[in-house]
Amino acid sequence: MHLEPVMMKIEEVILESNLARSFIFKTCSERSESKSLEYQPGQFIMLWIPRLDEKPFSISYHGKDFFGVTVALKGRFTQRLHEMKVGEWVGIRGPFGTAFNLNVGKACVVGGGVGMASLAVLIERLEDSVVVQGARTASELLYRNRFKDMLLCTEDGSAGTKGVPTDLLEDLYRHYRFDAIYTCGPEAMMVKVSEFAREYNICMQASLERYIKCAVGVCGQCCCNGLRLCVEGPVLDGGTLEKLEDFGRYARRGNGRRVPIGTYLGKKT
Amino acid sequence: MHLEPVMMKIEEVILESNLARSFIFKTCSERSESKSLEYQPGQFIMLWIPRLDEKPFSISYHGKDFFGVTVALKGRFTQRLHEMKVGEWVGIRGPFGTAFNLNVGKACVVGGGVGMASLAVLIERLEDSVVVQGARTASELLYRNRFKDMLLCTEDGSAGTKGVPTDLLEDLYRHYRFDAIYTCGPEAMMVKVSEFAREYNICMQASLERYIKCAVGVCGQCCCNGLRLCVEGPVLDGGTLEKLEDFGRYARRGNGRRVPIGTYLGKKT
Amino acid sequence: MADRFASLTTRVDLSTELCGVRLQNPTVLASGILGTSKGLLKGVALAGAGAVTIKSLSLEPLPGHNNPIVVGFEAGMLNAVGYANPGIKEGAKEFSNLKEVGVPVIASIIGRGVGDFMKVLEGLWGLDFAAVEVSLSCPHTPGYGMLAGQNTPEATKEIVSVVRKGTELPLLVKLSPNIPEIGRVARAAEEAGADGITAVNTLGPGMLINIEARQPILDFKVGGVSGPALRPIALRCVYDIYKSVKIPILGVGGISTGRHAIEMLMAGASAVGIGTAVYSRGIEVFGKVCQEMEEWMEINGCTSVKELIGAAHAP
Amino acid sequence: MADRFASLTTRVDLSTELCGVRLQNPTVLASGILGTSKGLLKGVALAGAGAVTIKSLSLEPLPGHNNPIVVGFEAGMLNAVGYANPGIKEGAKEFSNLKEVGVPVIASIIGRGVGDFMKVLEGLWGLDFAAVEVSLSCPHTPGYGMLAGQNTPEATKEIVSVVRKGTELPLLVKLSPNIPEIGRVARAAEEAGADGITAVNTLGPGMLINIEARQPILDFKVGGVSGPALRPIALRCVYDIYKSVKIPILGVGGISTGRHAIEMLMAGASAVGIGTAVYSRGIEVFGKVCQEMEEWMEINGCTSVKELIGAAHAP
Ligand SMILES: Cc1cc2nc3c(=O)[nH]c(=O)nc-3n(C[C@H](O)[C@H](O)[C@H](O)COP(=O)(O)OP(=O)(O)OC[C@H]3O[C@@H](n4cnc5c(N)ncnc54)[C@H](O)[C@@H]3O)c2cc1C
Ligand SMILES: Cc1cc2nc3c(=O)[nH]c(=O)nc-3n(C[C@H](O)[C@H](O)[C@H](O)COP(=O)(O)OP(=O)(O)OC[C@H]3O[C@@H](n4cnc5c(N)ncnc54)[C@H](O)[C@@H]3O)c2cc1C
Ligand SMILES: Cc1cc2nc3c(=O)[nH]c(=O)nc-3n(C[C@H](O)[C@H](O)[C@H](O)COP(=O)(O)O)c2cc1C
Ligand SMILES: Cc1cc2nc3c(=O)[nH]c(=O)nc-3n(C[C@H](O)[C@H](O)[C@H](O)COP(=O)(O)O)c2cc1C
Ligand code: FES
Ligand code: FES
Repeated sequence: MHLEPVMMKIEEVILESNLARSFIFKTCSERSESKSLEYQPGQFIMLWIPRLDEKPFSISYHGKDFFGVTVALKGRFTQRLHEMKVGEWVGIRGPFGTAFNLNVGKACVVGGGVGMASLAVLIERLEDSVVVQGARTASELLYRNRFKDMLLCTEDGSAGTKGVPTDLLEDLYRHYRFDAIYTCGPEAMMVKVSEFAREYNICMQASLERYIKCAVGVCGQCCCNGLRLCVEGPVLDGGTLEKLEDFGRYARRGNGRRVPIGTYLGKKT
Repeated sequence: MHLEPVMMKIEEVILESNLARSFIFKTCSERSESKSLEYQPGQFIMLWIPRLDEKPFSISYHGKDFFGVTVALKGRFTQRLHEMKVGEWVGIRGPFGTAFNLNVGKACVVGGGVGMASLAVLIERLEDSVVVQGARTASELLYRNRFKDMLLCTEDGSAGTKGVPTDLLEDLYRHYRFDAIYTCGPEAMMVKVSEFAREYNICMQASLERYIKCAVGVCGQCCCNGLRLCVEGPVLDGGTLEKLEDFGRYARRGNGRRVPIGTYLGKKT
Repeated sequence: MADRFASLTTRVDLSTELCGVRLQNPTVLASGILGTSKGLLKGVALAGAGAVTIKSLSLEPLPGHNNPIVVGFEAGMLNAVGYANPGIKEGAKEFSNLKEVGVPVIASIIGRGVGDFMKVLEGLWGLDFAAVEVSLSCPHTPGYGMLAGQNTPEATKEIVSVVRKGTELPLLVKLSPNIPEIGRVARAAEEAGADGITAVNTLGPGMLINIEARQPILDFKVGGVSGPALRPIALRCVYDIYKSVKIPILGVGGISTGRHAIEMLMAGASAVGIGTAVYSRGIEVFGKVCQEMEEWMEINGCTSVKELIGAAHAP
Repeated sequence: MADRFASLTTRVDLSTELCGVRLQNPTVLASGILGTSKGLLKGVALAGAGAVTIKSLSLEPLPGHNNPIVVGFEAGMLNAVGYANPGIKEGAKEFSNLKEVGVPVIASIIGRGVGDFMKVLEGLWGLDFAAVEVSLSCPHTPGYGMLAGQNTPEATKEIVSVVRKGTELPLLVKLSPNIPEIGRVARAAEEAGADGITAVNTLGPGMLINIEARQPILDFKVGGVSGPALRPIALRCVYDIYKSVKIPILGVGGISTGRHAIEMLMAGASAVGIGTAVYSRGIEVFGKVCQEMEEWMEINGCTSVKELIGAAHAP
């Protein structure tokens, strides 16, 4: 029953955008306990800052001897993380949760905001895909150098198409005839993606966000109706989402209170 | 850390002598937890009668799907065991302790009294051996049908040679020129055997008896100077015995008191 | 699952009764594990539990402690969830129409004092709970349980005798394993009108330190011990309580196999709670434990769970 | 062994001090494990222990409980040895010329009351013990420890203040983990003149039942829990005691690796006792734990054990 954080050293900090930084860790460092990380795209880890808190983040970089997370500035925890420098230590446990199913032909990946973080390694592993990223404004776009072919849209039109990624879906489908859609981003966007997928009968998978505590399926905090987001999620397929009452509607705060999803975001308890 | 008794059914009771009975257990029975017993000749098990006590006994029968112990009547525990019938249950844990080293050429096996029990399976496994058993009187001899070639001696001359087995050692050696001696029986007899072996420079191994409690090397009860009889013993080689001050001299009662070996036998605490 | 239902047609009867509540089998989801939503309770019922307990509800919402709230070690788990819950008002919304769950649902409630308890009980009125469990034993939430001294015989008697008047449902009182004379606490609860005892809550508290961080791992520093480490302590508690009271016992602590469940029944429990094993064996643990119990009972010629209850006390 | 001595030449200093007694390394054989003969103590010293404790001695011989006196489970061990020992007179014979052991030897003593303790102390006069450990905390021997109420703050104070006068050796008081406010008990011992605290004795007691036999496995039915299950409880106790007293702590409970030992030091211990791990890792556990500590300290740039003591309390 091993479920302890392992302290790891920040090896590199990447300024990804106005809001987001990536933190890179080495998995073969002498001192680290976890000699390598068994990870599949879509899974997340818990990142611990001793005497502050421990929060979930998707793995956004992954190689034989390193991995990384991309963190958007939100509140107390992400603020402190953003202040951390190369050589400082944080605790890692995981990875946890379900992964994206990679056995598809042509794929379309739709990311919004920092949701791109959970899609990044997936994109690297997919053989044939078209990627579209949406953000509020150009300075918040992620990984522009990492994925050169990525289509972009911004709400203010400062880069790429003006609008949201879902506006492009029909055109893209006519053009690429993809077999599957992967998505992560604001839940309203993911609802639209799933409606589109249902209409066109395309398989789809989405990575959801809910308030995570234990990450191992015991505390019940992350539940979405009868599912635990940390075990049965965060990646769910279209069929499951269709039956999931809470999807796009409700989320639970840290005390377990179920609130409309609009009022969930940005509130702590 | 599994160290619990497993309840097993007595499948057969063999009346071995006036004083001793054997109890046979099946190791592949559906109900038993221990599907087979990993055992080497010389090792012992702990036999538990719930709400009475738990005591050490050598394994005296061993096959692919069964094993057995031979128990001499001594006191409260062995009395109750002797009253038990086929179909009744006892608890078994083990086997524990060291085993006889079987890599020898010609062997001589010297057993006294119920010490024969710990030598019986050894005898079956040795390729080339001469066996001599001593007892007080004919009716106390063990395994006469099991080992047809066995040499016998009794103190009262009621069977075999009159005397003790060690009287025969010189003759036997001249005749068989064995490379090793194995012995188990009264400690005074084993002391003589070890002296003989030293004189003739023959390797020798003896199985000792000390008061056993935990059988797993933690309680310190069974210690013989710096050795734990339940872990470093019960089988010890001649070289070790030579340096063992207590051998033939002292034993510890159930409360740990070190007493001359003569006063140890037959006293409980 | 298929297996499990198939075997229900055999001659082994797994059903049992806990303070008048009939259970199809003796496995019960322990409080605080997964019991946050009706949906999760349904899932656990489908996985084979005989009954389920909700995560403890307090009068007002509680945020709980910061993360990490759980940490594992080689012999079990520590938790310091700190009773995070949305409070009784929200809880009552969540747990409406409990018939849908398919098995009896036990309400777990906590309070800083009898006033709290009575108001929480009021909040449960009209809901379909089969019983109420009053938890007096959490070792890691200031103001509640052990940290409010609710686990002594005196406090137990005082609280239970009032709370008793607040509900007509069967009343279980959940005790802490940290009090050596647990039989006395159980007797105090019985005398005050409890219909059953839930034994036990988590042990300790305990602590684990990350030596690289040079810090306790749990943000609250200490947490209650559950899982394998707790098992022999829970068994001894149930054994002692069985000798001390006549009311039935829900035995909880470290159970993860059919053998463990039978052991707990033999110590004196009428049903067994399962918590941490949801982590080690998955939600399927309920069905698996039932199947393992059935197998053992068949081999050992046992036809009913009732034969097992208290069997280790035979003279 | 060769490895161990080789590494002593590196820059890591494992030595520590426990109430004025210098130890080459912080590992100490816990009382009741193997401490029955001088020969065994020598063996443990050779295996790398920094100090050793004898099995507790009482005034009169004690037969102990019937077998089984130990039983293992998935998370540790229960024991109900029942303080089997030959009494102080025989003990004094056994433990003469202790210099031969090669490392400091701690006498562990028990008594039904202060009278017993004083006479046992008298029996130790003239022997080469480095310190005396007074055990007030056994959970399974009628007349002694917990079963005689010796583990409360009041009883501890009373016993220790008398016993203090009976010896000039450094005096350690061994406490039970079963009292949640262990810090108070430690303070009572300190105020009464103790030079150090040994924390902790076994937990519980607990029980295990063999379901085929339908009986508790230990003949005494219940026994103290040691090994992995005890580890987080022991750590919390040491952490609490470190905050409550100024005298040094010998931390005991579930330690079986170098990481565990370091964790215990960080919680506040000046040295660590090892008992049950002698079963799981063999007598070699002392040398192995030292080697693992050294390796960790080298990698983490730690040159001395003293830097680790209490490190988890940093503000
Ligand atoms: C599976 C999963 C993967 C995630 N991956 C990423 C990622 O790759 N990059 C990234 O920047 N963010 C990710 N997040 C969100 C991230 O966990 C939160 O942004 C972070 O916890 C905010 O903490 P804070 O103290 O800075 O903000 P707070 O002020 O505490 O909270 C701001 C908002 O963050 C969310 N949040 C806070 N605590 C948690 C929690 N324990 N669990 C889930 N959400 C929480 C809530 O929506 C809250 O309203 C992920 C969340 C989940 C569930
Ligand atoms: C390794 C080993 C193997 C043994 N193998 C056999 C065997 O195959 N057959 C056999 O008949 N006997 C064997 N014995 C001896 C057997 O354990 C005792 O005869 C038995 O425990 C007596 O119990 P009791 O209650 O009947 O007698 P008691 O009246 O209790 O004691 C009689 C004598 O038996 C010995 N004894 C009692 N308890 C123990 C104990 N816990 N451990 C060791 N000795 C004890 C003492 O010498 C004591 O004086 C073995 C002993 C050991 C140590
Ligand atoms: C994560 C977690 C949360 C818990 N929350 C509660 C709770 O809210 N109320 C309660 O009475 N017990 C709570 N408990 C205690 C369990 O109900 C149970 O008594 C204990 O864990 C022992 O059982 P186990 O070993 O099967 O887990 C919690 C236990 C865990 C592990
Ligand atoms: C078999 C056994 C015998 C023990 N006997 C004693 C004893 O005589 N006196 C004592 O103070 N503690 C005794 N203890 C307690 C240990 O000294 C120690 O405090 C406890 O086992 C916790 O440490 P561990 O987990 O490393 O075993 C005994 C423990 C065991 C397992
Ligand atoms: S976060 Fe605890 S169950 Fe998912
Ligand atoms: S019998 Fe306990 S150490 Fe050998």
